[in-house]
Amino acid sequence: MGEAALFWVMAPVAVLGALGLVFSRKAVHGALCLAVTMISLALFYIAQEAPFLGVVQIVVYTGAIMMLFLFVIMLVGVDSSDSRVETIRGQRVAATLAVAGVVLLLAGVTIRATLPEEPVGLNQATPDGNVSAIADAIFGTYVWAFEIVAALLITAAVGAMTLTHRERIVAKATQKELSIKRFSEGRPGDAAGLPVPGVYARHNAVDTPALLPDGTPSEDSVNRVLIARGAARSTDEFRHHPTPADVEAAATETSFSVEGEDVAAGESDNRAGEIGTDDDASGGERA
Amino acid sequence: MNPTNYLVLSIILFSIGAAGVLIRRNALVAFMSVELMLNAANLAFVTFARMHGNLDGQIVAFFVMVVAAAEVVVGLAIIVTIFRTRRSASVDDASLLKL
Amino acid sequence: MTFPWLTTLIALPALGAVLTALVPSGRGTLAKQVATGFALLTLVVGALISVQYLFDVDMGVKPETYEWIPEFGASWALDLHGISLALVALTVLATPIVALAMWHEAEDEKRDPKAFFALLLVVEALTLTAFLSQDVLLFYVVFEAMLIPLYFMIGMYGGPQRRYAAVKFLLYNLVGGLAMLAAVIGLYVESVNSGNPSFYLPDLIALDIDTTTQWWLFIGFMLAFAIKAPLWPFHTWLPDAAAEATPSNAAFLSGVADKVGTYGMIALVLPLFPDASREAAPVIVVLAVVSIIYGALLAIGQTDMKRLIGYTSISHFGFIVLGIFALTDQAATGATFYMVNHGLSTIALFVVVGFLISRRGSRQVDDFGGVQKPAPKLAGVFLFAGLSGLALPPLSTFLSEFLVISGTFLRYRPAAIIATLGIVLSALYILWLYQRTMTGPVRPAVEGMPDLRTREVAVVAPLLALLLVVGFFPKPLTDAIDEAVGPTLVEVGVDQPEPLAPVAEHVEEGTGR
Amino acid sequence: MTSTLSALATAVATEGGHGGGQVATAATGVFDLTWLLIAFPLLGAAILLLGGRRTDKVGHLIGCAASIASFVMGVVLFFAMVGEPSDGRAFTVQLWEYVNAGGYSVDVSLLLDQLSISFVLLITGVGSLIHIYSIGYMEHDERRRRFFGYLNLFVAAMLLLVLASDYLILFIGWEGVGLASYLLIGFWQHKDSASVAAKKAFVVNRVGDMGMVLAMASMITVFGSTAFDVVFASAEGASTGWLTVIGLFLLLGACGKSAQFPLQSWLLDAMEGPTPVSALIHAATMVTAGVYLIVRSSAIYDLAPDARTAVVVVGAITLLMGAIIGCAKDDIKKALAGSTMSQIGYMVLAAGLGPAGYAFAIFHLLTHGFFKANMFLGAGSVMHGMHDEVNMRRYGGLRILMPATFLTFAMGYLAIIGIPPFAGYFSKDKIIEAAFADNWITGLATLIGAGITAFYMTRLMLMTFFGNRRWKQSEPPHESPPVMTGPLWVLGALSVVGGFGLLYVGAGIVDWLAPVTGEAHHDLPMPLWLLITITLATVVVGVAIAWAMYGRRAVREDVPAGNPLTVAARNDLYGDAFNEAVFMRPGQYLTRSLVYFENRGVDGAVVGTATAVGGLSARLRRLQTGFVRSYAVTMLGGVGVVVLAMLLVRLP
Repeated sequence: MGEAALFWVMAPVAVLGALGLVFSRKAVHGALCLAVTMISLALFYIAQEAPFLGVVQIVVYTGAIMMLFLFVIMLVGVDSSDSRVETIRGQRVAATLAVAGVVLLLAGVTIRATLPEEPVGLNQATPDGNVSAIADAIFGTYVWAFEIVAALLITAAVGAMTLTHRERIVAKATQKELSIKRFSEGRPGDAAGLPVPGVYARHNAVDTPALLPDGTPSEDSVNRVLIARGAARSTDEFRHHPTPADVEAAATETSFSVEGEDVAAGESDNRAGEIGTDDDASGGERA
Repeated sequence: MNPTNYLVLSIILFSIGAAGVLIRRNALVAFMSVELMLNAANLAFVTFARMHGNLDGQIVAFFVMVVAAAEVVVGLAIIVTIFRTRRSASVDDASLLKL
Repeated sequence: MTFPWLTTLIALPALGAVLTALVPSGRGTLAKQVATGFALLTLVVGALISVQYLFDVDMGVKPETYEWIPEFGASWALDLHGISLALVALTVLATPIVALAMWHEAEDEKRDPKAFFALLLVVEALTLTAFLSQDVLLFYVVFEAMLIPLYFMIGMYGGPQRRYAAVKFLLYNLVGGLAMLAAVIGLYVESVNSGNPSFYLPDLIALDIDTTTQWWLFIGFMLAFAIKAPLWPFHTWLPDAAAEATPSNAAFLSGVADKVGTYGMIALVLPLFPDASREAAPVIVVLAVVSIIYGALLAIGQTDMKRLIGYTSISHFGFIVLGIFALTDQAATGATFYMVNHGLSTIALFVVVGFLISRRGSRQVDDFGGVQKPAPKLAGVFLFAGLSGLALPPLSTFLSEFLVISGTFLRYRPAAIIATLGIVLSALYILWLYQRTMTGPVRPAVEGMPDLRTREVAVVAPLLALLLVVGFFPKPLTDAIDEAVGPTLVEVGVDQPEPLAPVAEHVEEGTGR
Repeated sequence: MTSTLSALATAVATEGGHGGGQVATAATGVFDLTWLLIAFPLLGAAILLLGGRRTDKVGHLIGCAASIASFVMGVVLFFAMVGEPSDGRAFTVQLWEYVNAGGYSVDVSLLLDQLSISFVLLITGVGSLIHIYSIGYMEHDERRRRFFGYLNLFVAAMLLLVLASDYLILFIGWEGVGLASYLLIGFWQHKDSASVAAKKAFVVNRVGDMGMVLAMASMITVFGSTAFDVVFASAEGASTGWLTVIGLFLLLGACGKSAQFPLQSWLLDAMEGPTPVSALIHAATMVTAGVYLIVRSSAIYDLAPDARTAVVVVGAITLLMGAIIGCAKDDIKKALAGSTMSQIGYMVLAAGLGPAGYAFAIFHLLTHGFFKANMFLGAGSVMHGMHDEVNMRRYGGLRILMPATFLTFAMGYLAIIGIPPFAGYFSKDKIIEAAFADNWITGLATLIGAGITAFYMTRLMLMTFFGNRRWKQSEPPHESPPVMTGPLWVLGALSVVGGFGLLYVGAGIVDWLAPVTGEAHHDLPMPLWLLITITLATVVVGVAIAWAMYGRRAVREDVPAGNPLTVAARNDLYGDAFNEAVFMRPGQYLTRSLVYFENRGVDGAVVGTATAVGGLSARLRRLQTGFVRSYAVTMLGGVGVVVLAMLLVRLP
C-alpha cells in the first residue's frame, strides 16, 4: 500500500522536474529540476526491490554526473542567451508529431503487452540480498561486459582529456618576461595590477567599486563577470551625502590649524566625517 | 500496485526528454534531456526486472548508467571545445555538417 | 603432355602487354615494336591452329580443361570449333594490323603511347579467351573484364568528347553485364538443382530447363549481347565511341571486340535456351531488321565520317543478328561468315578514314572534296574499302550478306525483303560519302594532301587482299563454320525448311558436280 | 569455211518445240580453255590498275591486246562449236566449288552454248573495236591507263556474266559490270555532274540488284539451288505462283541493268562518261544484260505467263518513252541514249513474246550492238572534231568536213530506221511481225515506235550533217584520225551486212539459238508483204516529217518553246522529277528526322535518365539541413518505425 502512495506522490514530482528541465529559461534551473527527477527515480528503484540501483542512482548519477553538468554550465552556460524562439522552419510541428507518434506507439505496446498481473518479485532471484545477487551476475555471467565497460570508462576519460587539452603552442612565459610585458604593453596604470574593490565603512565585498581621486567609481575594480551579470553595486549607497546643513557648516568654519591642540571636538567630528571621505579618497589614492 | 503505471511514467518521461532534445536550442539542455530519456529507460528496465523476477533488468540498468557516464564525459568535453572555439553553446550554430 | 596450343594463344598477348608496359617510359618506339612483335607472334600461333581446322591437318590442337574454382565447378575450359575459329582468326589477324595503323595515333598525346599498345594487347587476350572459353563463368568474367581496357583506350586517347563517350560505353555495357550476371547465376542454380553443379558449357547445354526460366535467362543473356553487338534500341553508345575513339581503336572496338556479343548469341544463347530462342526469334528478327534500316538511314544523314561508319556497323550488326535468329543453317553460316567479313571491312574503312583525318585534321565530311586528284591511291583504297562495305560481289562481304538474306528468306520472307532494302541504302551512304569527299572539284584545303605512305599501304594491303581472296575462295572458311553451325541449330531443335520443288530426277549425269 | 556452212545447213532441219531442255556436257579439248576468255581482260585490268606509273606509256596497248586476245579466243571457240553436232553444243567448265552452306552449294563453273558464244563475240568484237577507237579518243587524257584498266575490267565482268552457269556467279558478273559502269561514268571525277551521274547509275542498278537477290533467294527456297541446270530442270515441278514471283524479280533486275521503264532515269545521265564508254556499255553490251537474263531464264518465263506479259508491257512502255525522249534532246549523246532505251524496249518486248520472240530479241540485240556502237563512236568523233561540243544546235553541215564520219554514221542511220538492205530492217521487222502475231496492241506499239525512231534519227542526221553551219569556233572541225575512223568503217560495214548475214548465212541466228531458246512459228493476222509495206510506209512518213521540220527550214540556234509534250520529253518525261519527289526528298526528310529522333529520342532517353537521377539527388540534398535537431527528429521517427516493424514482424 505504501508503494502506491509513494508512486502517486513522487510520480508528479518526477514529471514536473522533467518539464522544468525542458521549459526552464536558465540552464542551471533545468539542471536542478533534472536532479529532482533523478532522485524521485531513485526512490522508485528502491521501491521496486532495487536498493543497490537506487543508491547508485543517487550517488553516481545524480551526485557525480549532474555535478559534472553543473560545472560545465558554470563554465559555459552562464551567458549563453537561450531565447526560446524557434529558428528551424517546421521544427516544432515535426517535433510534436514525432513525439506524439512515439508516445502513441509505446502506449499501444504497453497496453496490449501481456504482463504478469502480479509482479513475480525478486526475492526468489536474490536469495541472499540484492547487492550480492547483482555482484554474482556482474562478476559471473557478465564479467566480460563489465571488463569492456571498464575499458570504455577509461577511454572516455582519456578522450575528454585529449578533447579539451590545448597544446601549448608558445613557450610558457617566465616571470621576467611577464613583468617586462606588464610595463611595455597596455595602460601604464594597470602595470601594478587592477585596483582592488572599494572598502567602505559598512561594506567591503567584491562587488563594490573603488573610487577614483575625482570621486567616480573605477571600472576595473569590479570583476568583469559580475558587471556582465549586473551584480556590481553602485558606490552612492555607502557615501555620506552632505545635507544642506553640513554644506553651510563647512562654509562657516574659517580656519584650522594642524599643530595646536585647539582643534575643537566638534570640528573633529566634521573632520572625521571628512576623514571618512578622505579615507575613501585615500583608499582611492592607495589603489 | 499495477506495475504498468511505472511503464506509463517511463513513457512520459521518455517523451518529455525527446521533446526537450528536439525543442531546446541550448546544447546542455538537449544533453540533459538525453540523460532524462536514459533514466526513463532505466525505470522501465527495473520495472520489468521486478515483474519477471529476473535480475537481468537491473544489470542492464546498471550498464546503462555506466555507459551514460562515459557518454556524458565525452559529450560535455565536445560541448566545451565547441564553446571555446565558437563562443556559443547553441546547437543550431554548429550546422556545417551537411551536403 | 600435349602442347597447350589454346592457352599459349591467350598467354602470348597477355605476356606482350606486360612486357610493353615494362618498357621504360622514354622509349616509345621500342614499346610499339615489342607490342607489334607479340601481336605478330600471336598471329603465327593462330595461323598454325587454324591450319588444323581449315585444311584438316592434325597439329595436335586439343580442348584444354584445368581446374579453376572447383567448388563452383568452374574450370578454365578452352576449345575451338568452327564459329570460334573464324572469330579467333579475325582477332589474331586484326590486332597486328590495328597496332601498325595506330603507330602515330598516340603520338601527340601527352601520355606515353606504350599504355595504348599494352591495352590493345590486353583486349586481344581477353577477346581470344572469350571466343575460346567453354565455361560460362569464364566467358562472363572475360566479357566484363574487356570493358575496362576499352574504357581506358577510348577515354585516354581520342577526340574532344572522349570521356563522355567512354563513360557512356562503360555504363551501357555494365548494365548489360549486370543482367547477364543474374542470368549466369540463375543458370548455375539450374545446374545445381539438376544434380551436378558446373559451369562447363556442354553440361549446361545438356540441362533441360523449363521454358519460363529459359525465357528469363534468355532475356538476361540477350540484353547483355544486344548491347554489346549494338541492336537497335541499345545502340547509342557505338556512334559516340566510334566518333570519339582514335580511328584504329574504333576499328578494333567495332571490328573485333563487339563480335563477342554476336558470338555469345550464336554459341551460348541458342544452344543453352533452345525453346526461348525459338519463341523469341520473330521479335529479335524484327529488331534486327529495324537496326539494319535505322543504321543505314542514319548513316546517310551523318556529317561526321567516323560516326557515319559507326552507324554502318550498326546496320551490319543488324544483318548478323538477323542471320543468327533466322534459325536456318544457311543464314547462321552466313551470319558467322559475316562477322569475319564485317571485321575486315570495318577495320579497313576505319583505318583509311583515319589516314584521311590525320591528313586533314578534321572529321567533318564537308571539309574534304576532290581528294581523288592529289591522292589517287588513297582514294582508290578508300573506294575499295567502301565497296567491301556495301558488299560488292567479288568481295567476301557479298557472299555473307547473300547467305543471310537467302537464309532468312527461307523462313521470314517479309523480313528478308526489307533487309534486302539495306543493300540499296548501303550503296547510297558509301557512294555519297565517297562522292562528297573524293570526287568533284579539288578543295583548296585538300590541295597538298600527300598520298599513301608505305606504312599505310602495309596496313591496308593485307586487309584488302584478304577481302578479295576470301571473296573468291570462301569454301574452306564456310565449310569450317558450317560444320559447327549444323549441330548448334540441331540443338535448337528447329527443322530446316526443305526446297519446295525437289531436284527433278531426270537431270542427266552430264552435269558433274 | 564452206564445210562449216554445210554443217550449219544440216543442223537446220531438226530442232523445234520447247528449248532450254538442252543438256550441257562437260567441256573437253579447246572448250576447257573457256575460262581464258575472262582471264585475258582480267589480267589486263590487273596489270593496268596495279601497275601504276610504269605502265602509262604502253597501258592502252595492253588493254587492246587483252581485249583482242579474248576476241580471238571467242572466234576459235565459235568455230569449234560450229564443228560440234547441233544438239551437243553446250559445254560446262567446272572451275572450283564456291560455297557449300547448309545444303545450298554453288560451283564456279562456266556454261558455253550458242547464246553465250554469240554474246561473247559481240562483247569482245565490239569491245575490241571500241578499245582501238579510244586509243585515239583518249589520247590527251593523262589518266588513259586507268581508263583502259576499267574497260578491261568491264569486259571481264561482262564475259563472266554471260558465261556463268549459276545465277550467283552471274550476279557476281552483274555487279562487277555495275561497278565498271560506275567507274567509267565517273571517269572525269573532277566534274561534279559526272560523279553524281555515276552514283545515280550505281544506286539505281543496286535497286535492280535487289530484285536479282530476291529472285535468287526465292530460287533457293523453291529449288534449293541457283544453278541453271537444276533450276530449269525442276521448273515444271514448281508452282506457277512461285515462278511468276521469280520471273517478276528477275524482270526488276533486268529493268535496273537495262534501264527499262521503272528504273530508266540513270541511262541519260550516264552520258556524262567518255563516249567510248557510252558506246560500249550504254549501247552495245551492259544494257543488253537484262535481255540476256530474260532470254537465259526462258524456262522460267515459259511457265509464268503473267511474268511474260509484264515483260512485254515494260518493253512496250520503255520503247515509246525512249523514242519520245529521243525526239526532244538537243544533246547528240542524250538523243542516242534515248534511242538506245527504245531499241532495248524492242528487245525486251520481243523477249516477252516467248519462244517466238527470244531469237529475234537476240538477233536485234546483235545488230543494234553494231549500228548503235557505230553511231555513238560517230558522235564521239563529231564531238572530237567540235572540241567536245555536244549541242546539235551548234553543229550543221558537217558532211563535207567530216566525210568518213558522215558516211559511217549514215550507214548506222539507215540501219536503225530499218531501210531494207540494212541490218536494222531484218531484225526490227521480225520483232514487229512477232509482236503483231502476239496481239494488236504490242504490234501497234512497235509500229509507232518504228515511226518515231525514223523521225528522231532523221532529225539528228539533219541537224548534225546537213543544214546551215551553226558552229562558231575559229578553225573548222577536222576529220578524226584513222585510228578512230577505222573501227567506224568496220562497224559501218557490220551494220550493212550484219542483218542479212546473221539471218541467212548458214542456218541463221534463229536456228543457231533454237536449242537454247526453242522456236515457235507464229501466224500473222495479215499477209506478210502487207505488214512489211505498212512498216516501210510509217518509216517513210517519219522521215518526211523530220525533213519537213528540220531539212527545209533552217535549224534555230535558240531552243524553241515547243508544245507540252516536247517540254515533258526534255525532262525525260519527268522520270527524274518523279524519282526525286517520291524517293529522294522523302528519303532525305526521313534521314534528317531520324537523326533528330536519334539525338533526342533514343539518346535523349538514356541521357535523360542520367540527368533525372542528378536532379533527384539535388532535391534530396536539401533534406539535410545541418541542424542537429532536425536530424534528431528523423532519428526519433526512425525509432518509431523500427518499433512498428518489430511489432508487425512479431519476431519469434
